[in-house]
Amino acid sequence: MTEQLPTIIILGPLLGATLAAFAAWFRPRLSQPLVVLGLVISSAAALKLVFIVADAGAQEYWLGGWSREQGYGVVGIQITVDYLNTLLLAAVSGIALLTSVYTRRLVDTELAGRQRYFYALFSLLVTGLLGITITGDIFNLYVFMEIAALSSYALIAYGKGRAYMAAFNYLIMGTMGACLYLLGVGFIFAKSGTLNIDDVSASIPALGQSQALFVGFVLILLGAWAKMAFFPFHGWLPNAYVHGPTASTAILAPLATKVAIYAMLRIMVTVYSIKYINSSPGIQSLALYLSSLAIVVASFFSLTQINLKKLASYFVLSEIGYMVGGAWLANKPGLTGAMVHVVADAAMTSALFMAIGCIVYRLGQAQLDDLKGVFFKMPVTMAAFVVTMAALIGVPPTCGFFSKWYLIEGAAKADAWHFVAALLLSSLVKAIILFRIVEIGYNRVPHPAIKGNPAIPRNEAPLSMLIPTVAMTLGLIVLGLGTSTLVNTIISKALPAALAQ
Amino acid sequence: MEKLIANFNYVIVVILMMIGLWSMLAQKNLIKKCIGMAIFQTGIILFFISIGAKDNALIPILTEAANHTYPVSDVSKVANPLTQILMLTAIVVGVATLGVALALAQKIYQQHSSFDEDEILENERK
Amino acid sequence: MSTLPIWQFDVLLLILVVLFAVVALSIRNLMGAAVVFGAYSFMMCLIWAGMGAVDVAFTEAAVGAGVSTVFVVSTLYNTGATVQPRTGGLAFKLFIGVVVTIAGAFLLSALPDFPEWGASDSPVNAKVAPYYILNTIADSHVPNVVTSVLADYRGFDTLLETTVVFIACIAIYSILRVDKAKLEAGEPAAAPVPRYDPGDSLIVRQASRFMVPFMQLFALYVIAHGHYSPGGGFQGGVILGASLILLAISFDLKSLLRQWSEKTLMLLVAAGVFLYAAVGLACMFMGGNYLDYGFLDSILPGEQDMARSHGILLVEIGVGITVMFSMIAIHINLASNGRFDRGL
Amino acid sequence: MHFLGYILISTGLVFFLGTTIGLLRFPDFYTRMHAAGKGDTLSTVMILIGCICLVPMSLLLAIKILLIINFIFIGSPTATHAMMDAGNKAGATPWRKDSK
Repeated sequence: MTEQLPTIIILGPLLGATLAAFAAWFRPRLSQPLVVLGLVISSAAALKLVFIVADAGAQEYWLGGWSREQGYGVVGIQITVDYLNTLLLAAVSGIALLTSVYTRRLVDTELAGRQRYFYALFSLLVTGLLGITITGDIFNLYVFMEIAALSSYALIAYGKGRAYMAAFNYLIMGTMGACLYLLGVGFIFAKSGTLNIDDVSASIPALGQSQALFVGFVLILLGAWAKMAFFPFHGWLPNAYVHGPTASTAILAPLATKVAIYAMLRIMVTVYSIKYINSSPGIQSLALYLSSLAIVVASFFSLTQINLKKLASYFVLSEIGYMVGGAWLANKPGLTGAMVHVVADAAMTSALFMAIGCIVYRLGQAQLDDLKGVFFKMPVTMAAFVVTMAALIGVPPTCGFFSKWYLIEGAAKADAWHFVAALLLSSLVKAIILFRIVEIGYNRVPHPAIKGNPAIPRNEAPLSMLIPTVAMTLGLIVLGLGTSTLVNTIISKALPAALAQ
Repeated sequence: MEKLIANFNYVIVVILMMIGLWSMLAQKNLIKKCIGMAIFQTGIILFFISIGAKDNALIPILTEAANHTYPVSDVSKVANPLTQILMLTAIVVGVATLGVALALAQKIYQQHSSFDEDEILENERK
Repeated sequence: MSTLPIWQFDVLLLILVVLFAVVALSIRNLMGAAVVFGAYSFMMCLIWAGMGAVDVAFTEAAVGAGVSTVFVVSTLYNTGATVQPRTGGLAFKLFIGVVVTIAGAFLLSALPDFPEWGASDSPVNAKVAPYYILNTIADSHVPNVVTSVLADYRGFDTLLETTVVFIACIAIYSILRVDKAKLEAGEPAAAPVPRYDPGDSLIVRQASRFMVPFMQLFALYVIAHGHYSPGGGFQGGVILGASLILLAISFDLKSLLRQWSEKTLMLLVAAGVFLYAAVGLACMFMGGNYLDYGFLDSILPGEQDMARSHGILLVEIGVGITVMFSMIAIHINLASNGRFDRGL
Repeated sequence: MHFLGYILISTGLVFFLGTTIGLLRFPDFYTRMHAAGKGDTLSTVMILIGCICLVPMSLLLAIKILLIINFIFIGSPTATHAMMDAGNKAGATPWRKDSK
């Protein structure tokens, strides 16, 4: 049965979604458990595959049984679980599982009366994200991209009011990204004649210096950048995340952009090669400058925000700069840092948005000024929030520290000092914001322990939300402690052997 | 120049896509944006179909009614089926996106009584 | 180069297509833009049919020219905004124009690197694609290579494509659908009153009553005969959907909803995807890989190749169901602004 | 048989030309629709019959084309009627000799 595991990862949420769509008309309350069930199956399969891959190397799976034919290459569609994507698969399905449990109360209150298809769309979004991660076919990746994109437009549009315009802008930007990606695939396809990632990467060196391949590469990059809200294309993201409902952001913010970054990594590392990137230095240094700029600009804007959700979405933007920059350093520590950070950042952002969701659930809104006394009101949530912020800043036992360490090491090695400066600046800004929040939430109210002051009643978020939040926060520390094991057993093997030491 | 004539279709593809892209980014009217998006997508579809086209080829249906004999003796006389099915997918994805975009546009119109982006943004700032 | 390697007729059409695109985007009357866009799609169909892509042309005619135009028109009908006011922002438009021109020049820089238009030995035509042409009959007894690649060799893509339609349907449903209870409690004012209802006219009613059965028969033929002629689940599904949309337009929405209630429609949309996925699961339980219809030979008649052929038919039916009902549901939502009461 | 086919197609094209000129040159909505409705239907039908003549040996094809003709004969005038009706309700005034 283990050889069927790769396809089960996709089928869990897909079938869960269709069943949830049936259940929505008979027993609406049953939608969410069905989706959770599908995600449990999916994440169990993904977790099992992590161990299988660590032991036995990459697992290939041929859909429809159509595999390599002599003289033609791959005729069917291949899905692959290898060193590069197995951790992300486990992270995506695990985070989706926790989030699906977490969102139930939020959906009941925020989307009362309209939640009929929320979980079906949720599950389809996860299907798309898992599919982008697992597929071994560049056209199939496009289709999965559109699955993820269409369901996320709908999830954002649940926010009503300004959310519609935000979703529309997201749709225009997302479609542009997907179309540019598809065109890039067309360019590669026209030169190589195949769509399978392994076959394409095998045929690229033989084509030599080809302008069409270069243009295709740039188009795919631009498409991925538009999808991940990288610096010049970032306009849609803050609006979409702020005006969308909290339940939707809790799943979109951690996963959607990260998976786009994975797609970029896959194209850079597997389809083209690090050698190809190193031989086009102009675009490499441009990408590095852009990522530094992205980090600086996002940090600056996050300082000026007064809304917690908007602040967090600018954090997402600056983290994107980290990963793109790390990937484009194109040396061993840089790529390792980017790959670790994709997983770590998915977990960190998830924990951050979960904590914010808890706050929004109790306080009704998330302006910074409303946070007065929140540390007394919801101590557990705020403890999780502080730990998450520490991870984002890069305090040692958490996972944020290790990935950032690799990134700085890589940047120093590539002499990209502007990138180092941007990384440090971003940490500084996050620290400032953390202290500001602590100041507002802890100090700007009279301390309840002092005599004569009214005690602030404890009012935590419900357990169904609190437990996933705490679990995810603990996960950050566990992930941090396990970083070296993961890097040694899995991530270092994902790097091409040709890379300098 | 000779290459330009031989690959005339690519020129048209690029022109169509750039018209669509311009409309998606520069037009203020939401409906025009949607139409521009669709034109952008058809440009890409035209690109795929024309890289799979063959001179004097028959349609890829191997029946006698379509003048084929089986087993096929000459592959170069049958149009490429692979690009065609890729583009079937792309067309369907395109219309799905268009539908969602129009639904959003309708909701926006309901709030602001306008399809004009500037007016909508002004309304939202209030 | 002695002769032009391209078809002169196509060159004419290609130039016309660009003209149509420019007109569709520059015309101020939005309803007109929608109609010109429909004409643009039909022109595209001709080009594709000329290049031998009959299935694509068929789909574009049904989906691009037919259904998308109906979608745009029903949106405009619902909002009543048919004329686009003149707006400024010339500097911005020029700036985007410059950016786009640079991008276009960058794309054109790859032009000399491409194989010639119509070359049969280009990588695309020579590498993987011949396998399908040479082996489709031996593998699955389907002479229409497009159908066999679509539903068998790359069947996973098609499953996802059906899922995309399903997502679009439920996305539009959840964006637009308004609850009846809320409607009465005073949601934003209703859409403008329709100015003209074709359902008033006896001629239109009788004509469409006469045409609909033929359309449905044709659609079923397209689905069932997709193995031997252009067509398949998508095209047939769209035509079936269009026949019911025609009924909705020429009578009214209520009479359609009496036959197919909202619940039935939305359940059937999910049922099609489920059928497709379940066929794949059945293959898995019979011991094969996902979507490997060859392993269904013990429950379907015939040997492995015929089992593949039947498996393809089954999944095409699933595709047809989803596409048909989602087209209807999307149309109803767009045309009635999610109120399901009256509309185009 | 081929000869007949060519004649039918050419006649159809002439009618098409008439339709196009009428559509462009007629003074008001109703006369334009009249040109489009009548000329278009007839010319399309003629071209299709010409096609049947050009491929004479295939009965199945002929039946399919006849079905298309049937559809056009029903669909096109109905559509024209619906548009005329809509124009009438929307208040398009017919052209008279004395009006400008």
